[in-house]
Amino acid sequence: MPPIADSILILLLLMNFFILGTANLRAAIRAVALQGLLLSLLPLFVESTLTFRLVALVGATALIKGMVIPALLLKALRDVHIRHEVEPYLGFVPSLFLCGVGTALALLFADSLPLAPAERASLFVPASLATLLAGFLVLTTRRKAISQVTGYLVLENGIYVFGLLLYQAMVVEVGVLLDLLVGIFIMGIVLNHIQREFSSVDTERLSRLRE
Amino acid sequence: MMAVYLIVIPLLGALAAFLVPADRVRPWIVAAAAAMHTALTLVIVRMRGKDVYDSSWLRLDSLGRLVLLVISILFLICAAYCVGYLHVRANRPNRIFCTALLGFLGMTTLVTLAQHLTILWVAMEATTLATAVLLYFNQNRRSLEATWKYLMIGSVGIALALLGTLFLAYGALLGLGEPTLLFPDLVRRATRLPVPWVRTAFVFLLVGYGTKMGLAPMHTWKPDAYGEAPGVVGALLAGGLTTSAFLALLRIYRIVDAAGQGRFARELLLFFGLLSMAVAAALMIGQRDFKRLLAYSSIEHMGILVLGIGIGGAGIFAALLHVINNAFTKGVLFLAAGNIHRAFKSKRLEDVTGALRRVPLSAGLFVAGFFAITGSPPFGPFFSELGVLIAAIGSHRYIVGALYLLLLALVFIGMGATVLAVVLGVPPDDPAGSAFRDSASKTIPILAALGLVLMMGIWIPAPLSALLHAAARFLGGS
Amino acid sequence: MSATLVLAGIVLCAISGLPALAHRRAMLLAAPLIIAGAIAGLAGCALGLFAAPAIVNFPWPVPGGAFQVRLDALSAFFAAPVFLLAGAGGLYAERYWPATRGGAASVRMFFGIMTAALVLMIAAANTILFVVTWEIVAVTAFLLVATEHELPETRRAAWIYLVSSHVATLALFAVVVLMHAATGTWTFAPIPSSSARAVLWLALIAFGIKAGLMPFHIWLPGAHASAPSHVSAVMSGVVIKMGIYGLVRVLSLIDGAPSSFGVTLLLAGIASSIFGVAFALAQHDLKRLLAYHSIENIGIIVTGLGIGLVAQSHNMPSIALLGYAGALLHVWNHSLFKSLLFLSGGAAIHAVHTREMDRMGGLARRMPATAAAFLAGAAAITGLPPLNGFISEWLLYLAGFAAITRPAAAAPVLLLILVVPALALTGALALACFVKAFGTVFLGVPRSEVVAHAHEVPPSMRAAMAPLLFACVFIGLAPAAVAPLLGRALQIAAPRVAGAANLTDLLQPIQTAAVIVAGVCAIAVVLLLAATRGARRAVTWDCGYNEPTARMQYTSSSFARGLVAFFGWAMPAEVHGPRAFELFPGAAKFESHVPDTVLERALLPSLSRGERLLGYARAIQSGRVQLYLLYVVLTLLALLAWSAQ
Amino acid sequence: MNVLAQLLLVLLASPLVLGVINRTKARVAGRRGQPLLQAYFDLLKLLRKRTVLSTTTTWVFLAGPAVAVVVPILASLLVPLAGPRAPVAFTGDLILFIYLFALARFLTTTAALDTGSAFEGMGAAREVTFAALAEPALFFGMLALARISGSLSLSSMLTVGGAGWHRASAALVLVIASWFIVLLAENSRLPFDDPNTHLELTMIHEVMVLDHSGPAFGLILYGSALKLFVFSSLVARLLLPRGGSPLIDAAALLAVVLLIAIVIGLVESGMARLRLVRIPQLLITATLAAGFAAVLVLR
Repeated sequence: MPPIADSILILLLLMNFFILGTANLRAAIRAVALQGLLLSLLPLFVESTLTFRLVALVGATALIKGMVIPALLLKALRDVHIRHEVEPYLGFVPSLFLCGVGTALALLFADSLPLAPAERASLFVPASLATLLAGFLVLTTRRKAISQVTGYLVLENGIYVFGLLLYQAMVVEVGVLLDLLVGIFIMGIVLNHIQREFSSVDTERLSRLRE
Repeated sequence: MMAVYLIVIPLLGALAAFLVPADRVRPWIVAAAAAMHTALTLVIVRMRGKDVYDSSWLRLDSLGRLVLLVISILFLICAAYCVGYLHVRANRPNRIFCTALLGFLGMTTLVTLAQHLTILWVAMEATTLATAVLLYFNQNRRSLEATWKYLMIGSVGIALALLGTLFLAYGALLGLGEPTLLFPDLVRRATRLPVPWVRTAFVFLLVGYGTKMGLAPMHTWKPDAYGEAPGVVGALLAGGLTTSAFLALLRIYRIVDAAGQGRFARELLLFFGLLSMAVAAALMIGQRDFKRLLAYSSIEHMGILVLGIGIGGAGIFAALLHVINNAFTKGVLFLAAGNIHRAFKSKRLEDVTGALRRVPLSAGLFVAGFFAITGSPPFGPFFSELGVLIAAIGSHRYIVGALYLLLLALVFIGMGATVLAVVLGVPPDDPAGSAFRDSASKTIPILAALGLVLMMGIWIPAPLSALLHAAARFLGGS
Repeated sequence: MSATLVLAGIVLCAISGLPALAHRRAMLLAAPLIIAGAIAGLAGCALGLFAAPAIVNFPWPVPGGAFQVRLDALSAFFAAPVFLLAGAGGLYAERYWPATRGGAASVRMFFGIMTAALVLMIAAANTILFVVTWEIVAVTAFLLVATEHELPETRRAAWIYLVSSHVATLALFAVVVLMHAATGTWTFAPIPSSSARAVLWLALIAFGIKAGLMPFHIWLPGAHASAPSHVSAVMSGVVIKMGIYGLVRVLSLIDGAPSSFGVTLLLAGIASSIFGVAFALAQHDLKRLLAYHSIENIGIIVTGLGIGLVAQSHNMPSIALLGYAGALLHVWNHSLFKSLLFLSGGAAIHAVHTREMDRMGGLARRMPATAAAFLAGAAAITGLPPLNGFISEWLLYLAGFAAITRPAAAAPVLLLILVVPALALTGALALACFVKAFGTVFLGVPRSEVVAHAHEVPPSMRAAMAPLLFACVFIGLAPAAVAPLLGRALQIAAPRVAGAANLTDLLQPIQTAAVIVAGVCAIAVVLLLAATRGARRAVTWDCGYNEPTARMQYTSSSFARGLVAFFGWAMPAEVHGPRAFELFPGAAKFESHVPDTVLERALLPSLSRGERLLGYARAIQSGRVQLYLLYVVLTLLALLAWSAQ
Repeated sequence: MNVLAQLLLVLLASPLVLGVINRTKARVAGRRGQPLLQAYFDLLKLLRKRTVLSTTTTWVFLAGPAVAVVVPILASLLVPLAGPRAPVAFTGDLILFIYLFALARFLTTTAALDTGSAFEGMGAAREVTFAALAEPALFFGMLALARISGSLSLSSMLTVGGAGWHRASAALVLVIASWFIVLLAENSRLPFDDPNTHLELTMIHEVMVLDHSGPAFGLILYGSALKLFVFSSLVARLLLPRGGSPLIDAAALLAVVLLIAIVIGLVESGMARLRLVRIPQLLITATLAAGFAAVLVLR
């Protein structure tokens, strides 16, 4: 396992912290996009032989995770002209702290799992779990609907990291990406409707249905 | 080759529905596609999976046949209802709605056929997206909120399911040397899968698909979604979507069981089963909104399903039987509730009383559905719900049995109070009273569903019970 | 043969109401069909009481189910009154609930189905079939109670009934499943003593609720008061006997039931007989009064069963026989006189459109036949000779007295002695209660206009009461003739004591005595009537007060006041209205009402408290999607932790 | 033969009891008092009078008196008045005995309500109320006797005679005491009811029969006399030893009954009516006494 992969993964983790730490929504989206691009590069360092499949996968990933989806989000952000503060329920410091705790837990839990000799040293499993948790943190502590979508993307990225461990089996990875794309697309549409109906994407407004 | 048509027909129908310009025509397309689908399903099920298209990725095993049968028939009923319903709601454009309906059918069918974990996952995700569209039919704030919540929670759930799938694949990679995700392989060689990965994978898949099923505490999207969607969508979700999610869970359970972790899995299922029933009961009592009430009832019955599996043995047969009963009974309840909702332009007890006076047939069906779902003979659910109890006592789980009965009683109280408040008494005289009344097109489908529920309680067709037994054996039950 | 006839009866009853759905005219078919069914069924039961058990089997493709009907003497014994009441009720309903009245069709349909399912349940040999029919009866009964659901009071009563009966059904599930686990079959097979205890206690809940045994009686008064009268008659007469039948059937499967269970039955029976009648005394609604008397009589029946069990487990077969025989005979008697009372009382209510006794009065002059029927029913339920109620109570008294004559008996047996004073008190209170009921409803002068213009009910309704009246008198005058039937049923119910004594010989002298008493009293009355024919009529003397008004009459409430106050510690009364002490009090309104202590003061308050607690659970569904996602992740982490260990 | 003897005894002797009571009271009060046979004269007078019926009444109104008079006669056939065995005796006849009087009470109270008069309703209400409290006492006594005699037929229960007195004297005393109270209550004598007053609201039996007149009223008077006789003969029979020849027996019994009548007379002149609220307490005392007797014989 080349060290580059691990360094990329470390970058990925730092991105999590940045996303949780930044107060600016646009910056957060950009960070997610960057995560996507980094992920798209990963396969190149996992696989030695350069096949068409590899290229296709890298391309598709870069395209969807790195460009299309962020673009969609940024567009949505522009459409729903709102202040770009994140306005979290949970302050930045506590969320960063929790993210750290989550990363630590991820490392511990990953050690408890048996790994193939190749990956025993690598950061794939912990990184994926940590990113997953970071995504959850964004999802559960952020107020704006858009920032929740970003959280969802972070979560997806985490899963994608793990997916790379099974590169051989990832024939359907493209299908997965497609689903993701459609999902975000629909979320975008709904976001628009929300904007039109409530003239805000603050989820506070979206808590009418309750007991 | 035929099984593929089961997927192709709805998708073509969806395409047609999308292209056809006229709002009046589309419902008929849906109905037609549904009819063809059901016909083909019956043929294939009668063939007992012989010489149907059979690849390593798509195959129709006994379990799949069972679920396919249920979903197909339920969808036919709902499609038939849609014809009348969309006629009433002519003011709404239904292009997207009809397209999504058929897309939903196609994807759930794919779920029943999938023998490959990732295909299964893709199909589930697709159904999630299709339903999201269906939920938004009413296009008002409330439905928007419901859709958003459903989308967020559902997507997260499905994402976790994906990770679980990947874990399993990695386990296969470690244990079997190749990352196979084909159920037969995994089951056949399950003993060689590394235990930690199996357990972790099961946890993720349970939470993921459990979210789709609506097991507490991942059930939170249900009341909103069912409350705000049209009754027919509620019926499809409660009878179709949840069922296919349950099927996915069963397939996973089969692997985990084969991997020697059955006890671990069953413990978790028992826990979630009882918890779901408890949460549902707690929120049903004093419920003022009869559509949300049905949502909680659906949560409760998901609980009963996994409880049956969790008990194992005879419980598995009971659970599978309950899949059928629950699906059709939910059809009755949601469609009838939809009619009452239309007739009163409200779904809250403050405005809805004396439905028997305004829409006698629908109200009567609503009550019948209530008695059916709470396990009163001569309706089908009686046998499946009793079956779960029999299994619990038979396996000396007396505490579980006692809790089960207690929760059933609470649920009955909660549900009954609301249902009777809706149905009995004298309707309020509202000057702007809705023009909606019972009509053949909107009650005959419900009658059909009730007929099926009744049949399940009086005379279970021999081939069906054979299929049930086969599926139960397939899952290692009796 | 017997089973075939019974099945024919069942089918006829079941379909009797269906034509009504098709067309209003077809409603006329209901009465003939159900009467035909009743006759066929009664014939079948008559044969079944003596023939060997007849078994009928149909395939029934459901899990565990087999459509297996087995008509043995016990089943026939319990089924006979069902058919009788079904016929009488059907005939009665013809005019009581005419086609023009709302819900006429559904009343006929559900009435037919209920009675048919009831018989099927009694004859079921397969426990699944038993449960299914049991629940069908419960649901149809609920639908019948809810017939007049426009009235809030009716809705409330129906709801309470539905919940109680569903709890009973769930308990029955447990019973049946435990029996299955113990015996491995879905038939009524002998239960090994290892699991007998669990089965018995669960059975006590299931059947106790159904029978309305205190303290499970909460649903009974309301439901019986709100239902149409012929339905009340059947519910009170036979539906609540489902509980007794179930108890007897299950007990017959257990060899040597624990004495403690017998003692429980005994005490519960005594309690519900005494308090049942006490509450009845406090009622001013005629049908609620009758309903509470059902609780009393169920209590008497259960007491009998308790005697039987205790005596049997301390091998005193002859006493056990008296207990069982008294209980079973009282099952018949109660169905007869209670339905007679509901039909005649219902006729009175039908004529005056109120259930408030204190608004009635003087109906005896306007509807003499109904009054006579009610009087006979009242005398019978009070246990007066020479009517049927006396015979069954006489048997139970005898058991109590026999127990004390036994030298050095065990403690539980001494408890049997309690039966005597308990029955004495119950009987005396029942007498007070029915003097009050008959007096305020039928005697004196009308207390309101509508009552003054009441008319006798049509012949068909009176005809419906005739067979019941006849049966009451017949059993009262010829108990020895009934003894063999009783014996046959006992051989199934309690085979070990059935032969302990010869009932016929036992009942012979009391039969003779009853005949003499009846004859002498009749002659005396007739002679006096003849002697005073054409006597001068004058206004009631009333100590010279020559302006008596209807309002001055003693009301039912004031009549019972003394005894109600005597039981005030158990049933506090709610009294509204001023106490007028000043010299010239102005117009004032006074009303008193005695709520059911168990329901109104214990159960409902605690339930509402529980509901308030559940209210906190609603916080789960707070509407915040972030919170919902938090549930998901927390669940995930918890499960991961669990799976890792 | 035995039957006829008993019937004659009961039918002829019972009004005499009333006479004896009244004479005793008069003597205690220092008056000469009415002739001993006054009751007979009253009955004859009433039988000759015409009946007046209330316009509201039905046949029930007359069924009351009719049954009230035949019931004590029938009941008396179950009591061994002359000789060790009653004309009619079978297992469980004691229950019939008590329930016969219940039948009478049922019809007399209904008859009272038939008039629609407030007074008579009140009387009926009190009658049934106090009877409900008196019944258990009677039955507890019967239980004790059943235990002592080991039999379930009045004939042998009431004739436990000397043997019984040896074995369970205390119990018998209690039974007799409690039954004497019951006797006073059942026959509406002081301290429960005052047979002399007629316009007081404090009465039970008398106020029930306000509207009866002529022969019917006569029957009521006669009926209550019979009832008093039968009840006192119950107590009397317990006091007497197990008899031999019918004639001596009957004579002895009559003597004791008249003795009891004198006691009643003394009681009535000795004490005033109890307040209504006190009456239950007295009856419960009687019940407890009888119950205690039953407990005594059990050990």
